[in-house]
Amino acid sequence: MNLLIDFTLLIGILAIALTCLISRSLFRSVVFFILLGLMLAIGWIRLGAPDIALAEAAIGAGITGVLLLDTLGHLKKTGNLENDEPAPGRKRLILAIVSSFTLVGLLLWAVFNQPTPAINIHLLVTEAMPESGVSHPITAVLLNFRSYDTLLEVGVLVLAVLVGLALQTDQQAQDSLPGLPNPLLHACLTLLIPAMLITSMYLLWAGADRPGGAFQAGAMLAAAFILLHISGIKLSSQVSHRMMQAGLLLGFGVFLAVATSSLIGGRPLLTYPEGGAGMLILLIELALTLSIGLILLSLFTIANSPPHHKDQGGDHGH
Amino acid sequence: MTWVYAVTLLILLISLIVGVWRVIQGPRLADRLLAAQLFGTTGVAVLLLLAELQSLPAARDTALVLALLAMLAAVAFVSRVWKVRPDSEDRP
Amino acid sequence: MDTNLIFTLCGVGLCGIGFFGFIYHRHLLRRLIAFNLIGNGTFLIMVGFAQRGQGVTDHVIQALVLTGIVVAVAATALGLVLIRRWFQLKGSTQLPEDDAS
Amino acid sequence: MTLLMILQSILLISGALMFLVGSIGLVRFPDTYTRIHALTKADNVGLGLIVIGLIPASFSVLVTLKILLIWLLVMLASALSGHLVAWEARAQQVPLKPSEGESSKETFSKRELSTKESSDEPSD
Amino acid sequence: MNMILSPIPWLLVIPLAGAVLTMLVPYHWRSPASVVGIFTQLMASVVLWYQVTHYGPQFYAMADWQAPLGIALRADGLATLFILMSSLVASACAFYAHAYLSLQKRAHFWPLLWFLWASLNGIWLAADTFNLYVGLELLTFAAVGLVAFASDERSLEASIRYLYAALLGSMAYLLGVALLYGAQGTLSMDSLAETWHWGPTNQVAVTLILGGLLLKTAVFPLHTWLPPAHGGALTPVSALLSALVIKASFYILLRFWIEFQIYQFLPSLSQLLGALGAGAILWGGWMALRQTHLKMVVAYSTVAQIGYMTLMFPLLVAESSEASLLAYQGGILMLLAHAFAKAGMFLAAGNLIFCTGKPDLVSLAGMSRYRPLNIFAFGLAGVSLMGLPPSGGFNAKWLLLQSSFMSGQWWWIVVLLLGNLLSAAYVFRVFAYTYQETDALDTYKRPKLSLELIALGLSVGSILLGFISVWPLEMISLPGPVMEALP
Repeated sequence: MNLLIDFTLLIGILAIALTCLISRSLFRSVVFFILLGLMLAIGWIRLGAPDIALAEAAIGAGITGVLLLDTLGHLKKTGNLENDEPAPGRKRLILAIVSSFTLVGLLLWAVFNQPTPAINIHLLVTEAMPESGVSHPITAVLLNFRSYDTLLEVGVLVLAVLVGLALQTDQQAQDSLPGLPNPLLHACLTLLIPAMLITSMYLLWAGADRPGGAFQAGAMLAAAFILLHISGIKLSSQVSHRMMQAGLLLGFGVFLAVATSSLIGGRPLLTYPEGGAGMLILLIELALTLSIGLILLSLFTIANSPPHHKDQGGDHGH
Repeated sequence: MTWVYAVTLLILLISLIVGVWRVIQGPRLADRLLAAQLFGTTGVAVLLLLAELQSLPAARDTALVLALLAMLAAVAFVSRVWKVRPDSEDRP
Repeated sequence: MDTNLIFTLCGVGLCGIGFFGFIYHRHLLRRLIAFNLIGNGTFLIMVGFAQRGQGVTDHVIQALVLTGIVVAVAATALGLVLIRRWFQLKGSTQLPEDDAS
Repeated sequence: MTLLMILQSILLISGALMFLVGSIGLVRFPDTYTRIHALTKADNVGLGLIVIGLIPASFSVLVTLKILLIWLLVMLASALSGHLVAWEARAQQVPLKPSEGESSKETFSKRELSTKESSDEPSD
Repeated sequence: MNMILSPIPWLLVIPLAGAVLTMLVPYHWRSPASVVGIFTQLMASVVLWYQVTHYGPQFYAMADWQAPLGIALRADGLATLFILMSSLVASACAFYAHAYLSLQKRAHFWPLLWFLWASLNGIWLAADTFNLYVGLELLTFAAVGLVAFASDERSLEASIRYLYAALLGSMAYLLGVALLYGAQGTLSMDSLAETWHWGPTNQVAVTLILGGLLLKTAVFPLHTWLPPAHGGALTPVSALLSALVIKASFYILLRFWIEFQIYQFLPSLSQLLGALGAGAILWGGWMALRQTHLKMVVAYSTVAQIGYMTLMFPLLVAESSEASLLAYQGGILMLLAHAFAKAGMFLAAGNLIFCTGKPDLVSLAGMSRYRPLNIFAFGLAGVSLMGLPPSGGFNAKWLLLQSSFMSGQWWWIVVLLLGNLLSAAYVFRVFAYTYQETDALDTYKRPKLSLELIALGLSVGSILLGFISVWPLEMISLPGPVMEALP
């Protein structure tokens, strides 16, 4: 029975993915992409990975979907929603088919000849768990055993916003699209937003011993911010630009500060002091949640601000 | 009891696949979006059932997240995609 | 045939479909979606393949996939920012065809 | 198999069937407004049945509360999104039946909309 | 060795903190803060160099967790050499950018540069396959941002091309890492090398990783994204990209190639890589000869130079270990010389373009009389690229030639010589334009002296490398994982 469920999911996911790419309407592609996120969230639960399912539900199906929809609206504004550009030629089609079949063939060959791994890293994780300061292994890996990766990854997020800001040279530029003046929507917001904020905090707090954590919580927070933003309540007009920037950097800054503080104590980078790991991880996660929420919101709003035409010619920069 | 959950799940998955038809068919943007909305709700039901079937309580949290984000897409769609050019229809 | 293998195969399929779309399409938004499909396929392979080998739930690879998902969403957002800017400047959603280079 | 289990099974399966009916309705109904109807039925009743069916399986009060909360949220979300889509559809004068929708009788005009907005619910 | 004295964490913390600081402080303070950062960074690099040469390779366990569970960093001779190289070149480009860019542009440049620097140092030091992936993504984002922030059409198009190519490359790399993890259960490069066995899974994984990294390094014929990106960016950015950024993926490729002994997998694979390198040398040189824009000439010259570096892969397979050592040394020296020469050449080209106000070659007329210092800098860099003695480029090519002789792979000699002729041709072609005389001299602008001196300094560095080649070669011959795995 389980196999039947898995197979149905497999067929569903692949069918949706294929339709997503070959569909002629761009909007349909985006809707299928959102549906794919949903199916994948179910798939991750089947794989026993609820943490990823949470992230996929919040980020894949939620945030990315909204970002794509928003871009679509942007392209549509000038009548470019449809695929009105010439269809790719036959040569490209043959190239694409051949190379994707090659890839699939190679991967299948690799998958069906899998050797037994020589190292069982999960044994090491189980062994080290008591010293990690948390009781959920994934949080332990993310914020203790492999916290260096996470630090760089938060750097990647900050960097994405930074590039967006560098392109948007007018600092005060606001999202030009109006809000949605629907009375029922605004009435529901008073219920939904608190629910989202509480869920975000719940996910953050759950991360210590159950699936959840800063990324899922941050994505939830971002969803709340974006919902407010779309409805016409713009966070960027409530707080100053500088405050916003400090908020964006808070998570990365706190993480880096905690990481460096261990150096001064003569221990390797990112080491937590004896017994203080749990507290520090919570502190980092709290700051990360807020920052990730703001970063995802900024990535959503940056793209909306009006274009800026500046001095032409890149190479006369004096 | 397990098989009841499994059968229920299968029916839900089949209903998902039926819903895909509407997304493909359209003919309006709104219809596609409504189908996606139904997908979201069905997904919530699937996740709640999986939580019991696999005794994985975290699946309920995933359902909670989905339930909360279900309308984000609808709001984004109405305010951003649909609002801009009233007379537009996308061609099938 | 177990769940891990099925989803590994699903990942292989997603990678193939995504790779096809990435090469075939010229519309930048579609190519970005295709990239996301490859990404999701890769993540499925990561977890399914590792868990199939280890025979247990592998928390390390799940944590890595979380990192990967966040990086992918950042990449998508960055791509969208660039696409919109490009669209504002040129009014086009694809890049000019490569010349002889 | 106890009586409770049988009851549970009936609830779950009829809930799932409700979803199936909703999906079919979405496919079969002729216009956007009636499709909203199909959608919200499935959401509210189908999920409700499944949630009630699942309550006996969860032994803790917290879990029960959580799934009830999820149900409530889904109802809120589907009501809201149904409303928004219908609201916008009317504002954009989407015809009641696209198959014969060219006749102006069946489309809402902007003027009608502004006067009726508060009282008139969509076809659900 | 006391942990607190190790410069390894500081090499990462300083640039990351620099990025945060330069994003927070007001515009006017960003440059002074960065200058302080640059000097501490240079100091940390020198301290690391001292420690590695005196106490041998350094290992560092991040967060105090040992390798298969945690993330290890290691600074062997090769990593240290690259840290020194990137510190020197990046500092030069940073000072150049400070003088070259407007206040507004500079304000955005600094945090991007710091992220770029952090990711470079992270990659040089990394010993973990997934950590390398995150490092590569950080590098990609920073580089794309640097290309895009000129925010004109050309640079935007180039940055989109670059982003898409780089994303596909990293995804292929990640897929390979996933397969390796599934087959061997570890991400640490040392434990991967220990438990390595050539099954189908590993072969496919290696293929994917090679493909992804070749795309990111812009090896012919996957190079099409490079010339517009490097030619279209602002001058200091072009120099950074050509001199350092492409080296990162090449470095990972090299480490994988040697440490996992990929050369044993399929001899024809290394010949294929060599063929790609040969294609790059000839095609890049030919295209450089045909460009009408100065910076595009330099950008295509990068494509060709990547080809020379790729030539070391087939030579590393050689039966005689002496020949493979020569190839290894030649390749690394090539890479170093190219970093300095190309940075110098791009900066000199940028100065010339600033002078004339036009990007094309024809408007260079009269420049050799008007800006002799600049032309001299361009010429010195050209000497190294052409491989004329005495220069780093000459020594590198000499080593590669010797290795080809020794291993009997004479066909690469032909490619090397032909490539040299092409490089000479495109460099002299630029010179020819600068010697022409027209009468429109009054419209020229005078660049700041510091800009010309920085370009000259880098070019002189690439020549100087010819006299002190022994020193980096000793450095990379220090015991370490790469030296142990060499054939």
